[in-house]
Amino acid sequence: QEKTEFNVAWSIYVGWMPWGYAEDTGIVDRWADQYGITINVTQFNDYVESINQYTAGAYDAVTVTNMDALSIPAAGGVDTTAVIVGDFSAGNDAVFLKGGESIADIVGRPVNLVEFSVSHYLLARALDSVGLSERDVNVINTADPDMVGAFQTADVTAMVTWNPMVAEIAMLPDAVQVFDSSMIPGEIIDLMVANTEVLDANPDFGRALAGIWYETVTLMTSDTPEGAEARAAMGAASGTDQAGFEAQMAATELFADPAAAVAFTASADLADTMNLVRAFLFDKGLLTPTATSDNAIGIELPGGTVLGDADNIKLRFTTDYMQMAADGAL
Amino acid sequence: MTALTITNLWKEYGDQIVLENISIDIAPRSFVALVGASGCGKTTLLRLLLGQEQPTRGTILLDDAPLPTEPGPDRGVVYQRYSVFPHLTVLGNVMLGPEMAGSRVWGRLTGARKSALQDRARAMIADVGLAGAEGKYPAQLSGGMQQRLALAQALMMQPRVLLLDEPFGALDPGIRADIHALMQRLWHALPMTVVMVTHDLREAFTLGTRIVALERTRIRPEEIARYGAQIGKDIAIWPPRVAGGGTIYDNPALRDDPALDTLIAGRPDSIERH
Amino acid sequence: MTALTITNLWKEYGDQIVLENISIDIAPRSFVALVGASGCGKTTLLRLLLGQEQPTRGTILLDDAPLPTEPGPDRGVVYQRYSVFPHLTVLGNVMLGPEMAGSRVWGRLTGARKSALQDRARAMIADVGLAGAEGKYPAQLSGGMQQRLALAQALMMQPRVLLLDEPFGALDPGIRADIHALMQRLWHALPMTVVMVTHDLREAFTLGTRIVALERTRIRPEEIARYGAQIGKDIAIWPPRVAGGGTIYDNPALRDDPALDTLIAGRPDSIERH
Amino acid sequence: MRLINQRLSPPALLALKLAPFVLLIVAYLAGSAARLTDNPADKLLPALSSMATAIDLMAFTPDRRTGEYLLWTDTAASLQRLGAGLGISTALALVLGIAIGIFPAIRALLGPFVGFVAMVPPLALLPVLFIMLGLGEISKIALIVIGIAPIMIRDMAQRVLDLPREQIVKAETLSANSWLVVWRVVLPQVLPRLIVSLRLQLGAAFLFLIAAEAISSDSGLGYRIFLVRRYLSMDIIFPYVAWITFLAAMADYGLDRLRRWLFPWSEMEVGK
Amino acid sequence: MRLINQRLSPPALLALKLAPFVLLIVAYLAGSAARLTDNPADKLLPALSSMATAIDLMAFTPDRRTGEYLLWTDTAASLQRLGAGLGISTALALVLGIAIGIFPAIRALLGPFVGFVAMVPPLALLPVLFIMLGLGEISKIALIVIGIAPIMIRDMAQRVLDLPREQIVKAETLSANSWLVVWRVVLPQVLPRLIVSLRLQLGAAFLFLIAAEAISSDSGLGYRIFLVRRYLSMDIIFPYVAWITFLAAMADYGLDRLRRWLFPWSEMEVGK
Ligand SMILES: Nc1ncnc2c1ncn2[C@@H]1O[C@H](COP(=O)(O)OP(=O)(O)OP(=O)(O)O)[C@@H](O)[C@H]1O
Ligand SMILES: Nc1ncnc2c1ncn2[C@@H]1O[C@H](COP(=O)(O)OP(=O)(O)OP(=O)(O)O)[C@@H](O)[C@H]1O
Ligand SMILES: [Mg+2]
Ligand SMILES: [Mg+2]
Repeated sequence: QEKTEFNVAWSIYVGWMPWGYAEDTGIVDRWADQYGITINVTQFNDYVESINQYTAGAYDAVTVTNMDALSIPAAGGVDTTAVIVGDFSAGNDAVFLKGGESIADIVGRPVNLVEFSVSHYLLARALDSVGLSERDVNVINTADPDMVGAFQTADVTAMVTWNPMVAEIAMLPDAVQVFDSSMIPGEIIDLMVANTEVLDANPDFGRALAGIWYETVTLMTSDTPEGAEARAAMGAASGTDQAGFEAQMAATELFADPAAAVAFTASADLADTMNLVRAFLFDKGLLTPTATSDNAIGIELPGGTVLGDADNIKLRFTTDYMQMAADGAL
Repeated sequence: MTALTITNLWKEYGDQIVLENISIDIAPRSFVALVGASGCGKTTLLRLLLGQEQPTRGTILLDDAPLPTEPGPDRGVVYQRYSVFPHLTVLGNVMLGPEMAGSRVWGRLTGARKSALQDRARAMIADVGLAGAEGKYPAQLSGGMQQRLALAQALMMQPRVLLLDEPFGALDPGIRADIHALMQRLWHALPMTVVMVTHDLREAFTLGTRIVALERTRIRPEEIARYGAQIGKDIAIWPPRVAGGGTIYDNPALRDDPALDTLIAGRPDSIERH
Repeated sequence: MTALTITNLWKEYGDQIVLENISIDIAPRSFVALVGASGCGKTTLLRLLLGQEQPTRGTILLDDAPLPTEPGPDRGVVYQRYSVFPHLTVLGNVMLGPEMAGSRVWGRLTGARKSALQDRARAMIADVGLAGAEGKYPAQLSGGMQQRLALAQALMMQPRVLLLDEPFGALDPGIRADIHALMQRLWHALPMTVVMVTHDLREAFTLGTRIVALERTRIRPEEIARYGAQIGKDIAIWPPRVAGGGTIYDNPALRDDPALDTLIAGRPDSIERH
Repeated sequence: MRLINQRLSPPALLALKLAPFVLLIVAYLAGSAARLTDNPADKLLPALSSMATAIDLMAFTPDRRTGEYLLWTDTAASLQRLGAGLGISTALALVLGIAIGIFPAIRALLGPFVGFVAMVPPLALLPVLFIMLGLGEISKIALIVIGIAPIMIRDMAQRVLDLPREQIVKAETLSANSWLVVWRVVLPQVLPRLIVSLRLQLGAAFLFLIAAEAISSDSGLGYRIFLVRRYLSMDIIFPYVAWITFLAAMADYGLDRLRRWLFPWSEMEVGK
Repeated sequence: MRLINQRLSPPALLALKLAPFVLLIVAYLAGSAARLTDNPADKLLPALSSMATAIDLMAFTPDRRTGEYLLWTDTAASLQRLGAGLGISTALALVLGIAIGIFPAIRALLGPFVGFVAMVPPLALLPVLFIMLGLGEISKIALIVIGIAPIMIRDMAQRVLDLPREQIVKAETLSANSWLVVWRVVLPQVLPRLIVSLRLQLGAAFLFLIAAEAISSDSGLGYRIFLVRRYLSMDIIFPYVAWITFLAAMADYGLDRLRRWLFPWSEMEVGK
């Protein structure tokens, strides 16, 4: 059904800070006004809670990774469309060891990470890369804000986490970074997703999101005083400063150009990535408790390819809105 | 009128029988002095008369109507303890009853009614010898002063039945004599039946029209729970004292008469010793 | 010996003067009955004698040595309230003192010493009329029973000085006479000086060797805080009663003699009324 | 009859007691049905049948990976931590609370400090706690202790101070020295209150337990709840919450019975 | 002289009271110095100078982005939530606590239910709470209320039940109806206890506030602590924790003064 007021949730993470900046500086309101709608942007400290709220129906759109989009809203029966593919992690997620040379040295250690998160996925891919499996380590669920403190305790010898904690841990004297997301480029993707039903009934909402996003990203990536200003503000909002924030951006493959995002989304690599992700999720029992194979949920890719159950499509990738941005048609 | 009729009254707590088959008629405007050994159930009987507890068996009639099953302003009480409100000053405690009676919503009077009540309350406070302590809280008073305060508080309501549980035990003799005089004056003046528990036989004889002794006839340890207290002695004061009238005891000139003491001193054994 | 010498004693609470310049010599083995209006400072004086509070000015000597500044086993006490331990049974309460005196680490005796103590304790419990209640907790006793328990508890320690604060107020006359007899027996038998607060002049005359009245001479409201109580009357019992000896009052045959009552009845005004 | 004196028949009492629970369940069922009509895969208010499946999965089906019955291993892990945390807190409350309450010097030394510590929000200091105590069991137990012990200590100290001074003096006249006052007079009287205090802190103890397990753990009730919260698996969370509530209520009830049984006199004092 | 009767001189008292605080500071400085020697970039126990810089930045330098002084906006935001949460809990405790304590029917109806709710760990139900109440201020306030109100209600009800029955009966003989018993006898006597109860819950209230702000917020003391926790910025966390502790201690002290001032008689009853 058509409506004019939309709720968007975002959480504090380098690839999503533009949403907060856009809200603060009036970019959101400008685009919303252009389409005659209202967009309320809510900041979350707690990433999981923002997705839960979206899944429960309190929000129309949320910032999320490709993996969590599949395992939480999609598995929760909420038909979800990725409106914007914002970036992928190229070093933002990393595996650290204390006293070790390579990822193979992780064998037999307890590994502290946020269980079932992209860190867990990264660990699985890292172990895979040297022919190990999760049975060779012992996973300990650890809350993300406490990672830096936790790494400095004696019983922690291996850890997987994301930025900004990665940057902090990298500075610690005994931390060795043995694997990071730049070694699996394009597999950990940060999205802005929206409820498919809402989006289909209100395409203007999607257009406004795309408009907001590319205006802000263009600004923040520009090498101008305004761009620097924006990066400083986002740094402050995420609890660090401009330099710290720029360091995090360096580990993020941000699609400032909508055409690049379209190309990435439309490429065949996305199917490979999503196949890896759904296999991982099924293995962990996260695709829905009753799933009998990784085909339980359908994933629609741009161009109409469907991975998994075509009668139960719950996650859709589309290039429509990014294409409009690329075409200047917003 | 204010007659109390107790018929075949039993009170048990769990297995323990406290009062066993008590029957007694109390005439209107009597002043019953209830005596009895410590722990024999005097307080329990008062609680029943108050409606605070219900008899296990038997009935209590007040003027031939069943006693209300809850306490009310027609029956006033002064307990052995806990009788005053710690959060109110002396004046506040004494005014509380009439305030609540006069204002059913806020429980506070204003204007002329308030000052009239204050005057009455101050007079009552002076009567019980607490003049000067109007602004104090109960925690600032000694035990005896608290008891007098409780009495003043109860008297303000002019109850039809006044139940007193050892009210004057903590008073020194001087004050006690004053309070006795006050009690007599009020009892003569108001249509009030009084039941007073006391350990002091002199007091019982000074004030009472009738002395009722509760006693347990079976006091071997194994019997204590199985048998309750019953009415042992029931002595009418002679010559009779009548509300509004007087007896020789009430003649101030005679109050310290040795004859009175002889009378009292001769009695304890018959009433108290088992 | 157990002489108490109080010299120029003042006690103030903040601005309020409670006791004003009290001096009194108490001979060894006296039995002082302390009387006085409610709130005049009797309990305060006992607290000072106990060492529980310190005088603002003045000194208290016990056998010519300064009184210890804290309570100890040489001075026993029965308070108006809070005198027994709610977590101990009657027997446990009575045994507590000797147990702690005999076992400085665990505060418990074992074996033969324990059974000997138990026997003593049971005898003492019976003496105060609580036989049969050994296993009860204080909350299961009436106020009067609790006071008797407290007395038994204090007496087990055979203190040199025994301080009693209206110990018998809640007792009925029968029990009271028994307890009086017990008190006299013990006082005669033990080298003990007793200071007892009471409101009951008959009791004072029955037990005391000396009656001391505390009184405030200034009682107008604005004076109350500024002036404390002083010693008003100080009457030695005549004929003198001597510990280990006796007077005519102690003759049981004479105890209810009207002459005694005359004596008492004649006195209140001189001691209590201001 | 005044409302305050109302005497209710046993069936009326029972009906009243059950009413809010029945209402809650009905409200849940209605809400759940409404949401499931909208989205059959809704996870927020799952149907009772999904919860039953989840319970079966967690409590009666061995875990695929470890072969353990998750609910029971979680419960055992949590109860061990809770027991240790409560035990240590209780011991501290007993020793320090009594010492603060009865010894003026210790009261001066520790009273204000404990009051200060009781005001520190422990969750905010977790990193320091971790570094000092590691991430293992010790720091979880320590979080519980830091969270509840200061409050219990203050409560105990206050109870000791509330004992009528006359009792202490009386004990001294019965030849007690400081130690015997503590051992024979103060300790037995505050023990029942210690149990009451423990009961009052049960809720907080579970709270800190869950918070600690949410930070870093690989088993425990709080761990499981926060893990599956990631997938909004309310079908698991609700039964777990109900189970925690049940455990807490049982502990509460058990402690109360224990107090009545150990200290029969403490019951008689009520309202005296 | 027995230790329990020790009378300390005012300077000795002061020295004892300050000792643990001095010790804590010295221990911190030593620990900090040791860690900074090992690793000059250590963030766990920053030097006092770094904390001073951080305090200056947070409290006395306008934020680049918003131009606000962060510490003060955080404090204002948190105190508003806290005030609302405590206010609502207090009102609920007063109304429901008294009703449960005095009316047998309401006691039957709500007593067991409140006891049950008090045992539910509120943090585990956060998602449901947020869905029902949204993520605005309401849900943060609600978390505080859900966390502390049941305990306060139970405490109040218990206090009402603890009033000697004789007092209620006495009031009835003084012509009170149910309402007047509540209004003139029960209410004034439990109000001081309400303040005590509120003081006891201050720590828990801050805990829930911080937990709520950690989930979704854009200002507040708890928000800031969780934001900078990712960077282990203890130079900001320590001053914030100290500030929270100070605020809580002030509230505690202020409430106690308030009670003494409003209800002078409640002080006199102590130890009676
Ligand atoms: N609520 C109760 N439950 C059980 N037993 C009770 C209860 N109230 C009183 N009793 C018992 O009933 C008996 C009578 O108690 P009551 O208080 O009426 O005695 P009393 O005559 O007033 O004694 P005293 O003169 O010492 O005040 C006592 O044995 C007491 O233990
Ligand atoms: N701790 C205290 N602080 C302030 N005033 C006190 C304190 N203790 C007692 N008083 C005051 O000292 C006076 C004497 O009190 P005390 O208890 O000694 O009287 P009392 O003679 O024992 O009275 P009663 O016969 O009623 O027991 C009273 O006016 C009382 O208010
Ligand atoms: Mg009685
Ligand atoms: Mg006194």
